[in-house]
Amino acid sequence: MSVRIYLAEDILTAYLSGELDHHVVRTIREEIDEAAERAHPAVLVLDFRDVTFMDSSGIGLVMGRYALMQELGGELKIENLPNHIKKVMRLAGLERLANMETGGVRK
Amino acid sequence: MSVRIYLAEDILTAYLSGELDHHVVRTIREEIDEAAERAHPAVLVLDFRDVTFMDSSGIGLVMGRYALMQELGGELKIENLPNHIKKVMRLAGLERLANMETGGVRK
Amino acid sequence: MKPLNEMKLSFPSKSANEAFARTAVAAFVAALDPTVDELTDIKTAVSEAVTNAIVHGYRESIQTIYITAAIYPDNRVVIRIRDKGCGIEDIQKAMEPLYTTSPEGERAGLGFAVMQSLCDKVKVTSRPGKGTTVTLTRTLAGRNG
Amino acid sequence: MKPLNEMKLSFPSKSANEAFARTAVAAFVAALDPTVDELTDIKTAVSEAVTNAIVHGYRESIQTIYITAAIYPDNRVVIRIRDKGCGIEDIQKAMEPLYTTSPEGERAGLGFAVMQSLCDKVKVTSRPGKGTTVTLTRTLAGRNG
Ligand SMILES: Nc1ncnc2c1ncn2[C@@H]1O[C@H](COP(=O)(O)OP(=O)(O)O)[C@@H](O)[C@H]1O
Ligand SMILES: Nc1ncnc2c1ncn2[C@@H]1O[C@H](COP(=O)(O)OP(=O)(O)O)[C@@H](O)[C@H]1O
Repeated sequence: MSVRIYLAEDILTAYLSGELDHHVVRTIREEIDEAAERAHPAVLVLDFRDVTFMDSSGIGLVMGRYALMQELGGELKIENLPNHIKKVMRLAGLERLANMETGGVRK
Repeated sequence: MSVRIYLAEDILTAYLSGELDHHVVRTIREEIDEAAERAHPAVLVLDFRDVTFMDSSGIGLVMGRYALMQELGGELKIENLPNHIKKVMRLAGLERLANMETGGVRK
Repeated sequence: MKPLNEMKLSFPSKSANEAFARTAVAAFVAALDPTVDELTDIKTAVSEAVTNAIVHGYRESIQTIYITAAIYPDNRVVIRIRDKGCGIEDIQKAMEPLYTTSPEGERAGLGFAVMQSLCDKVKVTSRPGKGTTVTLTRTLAGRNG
Repeated sequence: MKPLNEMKLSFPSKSANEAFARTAVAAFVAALDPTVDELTDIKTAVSEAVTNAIVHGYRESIQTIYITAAIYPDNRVVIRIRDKGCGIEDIQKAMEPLYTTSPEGERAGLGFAVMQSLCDKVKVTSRPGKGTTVTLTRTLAGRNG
């Protein structure tokens, strides 16, 4: 698992890749938060394109970053959810955040 | 694991694919032998292109088909050995059959 | 019904073993020729239960997690994940979506909800101070289903 | 030296479990970030030892095979494959290349030769009537090696 983080204008994008479980979420969380707290971006994008596996630890990651961006006065977007990950987000009762799947979670 | 067997003129070709171990070798052996005994080909080709794993059970398969083709008065050829399989053939002390790697085992 | 095949696995409750555990179970189930979706569902459910044993059961101390898996003639797969950790006081409450005792660890409280969505049956037995056993049952339709 | 991580696995001696066993061991070793070649070597050696337990140890009757694997701080992987089968009378002879007691099964007599080529050390202990333990040791150079 790895995360690559890019800042372009005021958009911070975190490209996640590999298997997203409790073990790897810890370090990924720290890397993203450090970058976000430094940059204070208007938008934080979590890009799931290359995530090959995800359990509910990934949902915790999303919810935690959502809270962080609220605190920083910015916005969180979720992009490129593979089908198997949409399934976990949806099955886990996240229908109410269904706009994730079309690109954004707004405050 | 599977084997697809084609007869063209007097050449019988068995395309092996998947993981070649003791478990699958039993059925594969039967399928090849049945086709060979029916066709009495001049040449039996074992094509390893799509074999993703092989242990010494695969060597047993080769040696057994070699014996069979000797019996039938034909020839055995080994084709398209992936590197990991060359390694098992070579490591297992089959240097003396090294011409396998360039295409043929002659009687 | 007697299982056609079964396996037992044990390993220390290190978070690095979450990936190992779900991959090993998937490799065991692979003999049934499951679809990619079925295999992903099983891996995900196992990952939830193993993570719970590590995070909640053993509270990040390193002890042993036990897994058994069995395949039955009707294509049913039964997977048991067991810890000898702290146990659960109120199982019904623990299984409620969004309920978690580790919000600071950014647990979403959705582990059991995910297991229930992805399996046909999730059975939890637990004794406070003794440990917890989660039994996941899933019948595979397989490639012809 | 104490292992950094270890696992125990047991399963019935069905030939369908040869693939499961080598995949499970590979998943365990994967945490060391081995090269593809190293992983293939380990899978192949494990496959040989497990096949021997099934074919020779238990002579195709269905009993239990036990595997343990451990990872040490020096990147050493130690894998033990154990059966409670017929045992080996003369281990030295059994390990000679091309020696086999099952030519009718088209065994090539090269299982031990392959294990020895692919591992740093192969230790065999056996008691006739009691069973056989094969211990495979391989140190991984890994991606920086
Ligand atoms: N193996 C376990 N041992 C002890 N408590 C557990 C175990 N599994 C789950 N729990 C309890 O059940 C709660 C809900 O679990 P779950 O739905 O998986 O959500 P989460 O893991 O995100 O907290 C946990 O917060 C914990 O209190
Ligand atoms: N686990 C075992 N139990 C009993 N005998 C064994 C075991 N493993 C190996 N042997 C004996 O050692 C011989 C050589 O084994 P090996 O080199 O793997 O070749 P092969 O499996 O092709 O016969 C076997 O034919 C068998 O007689």
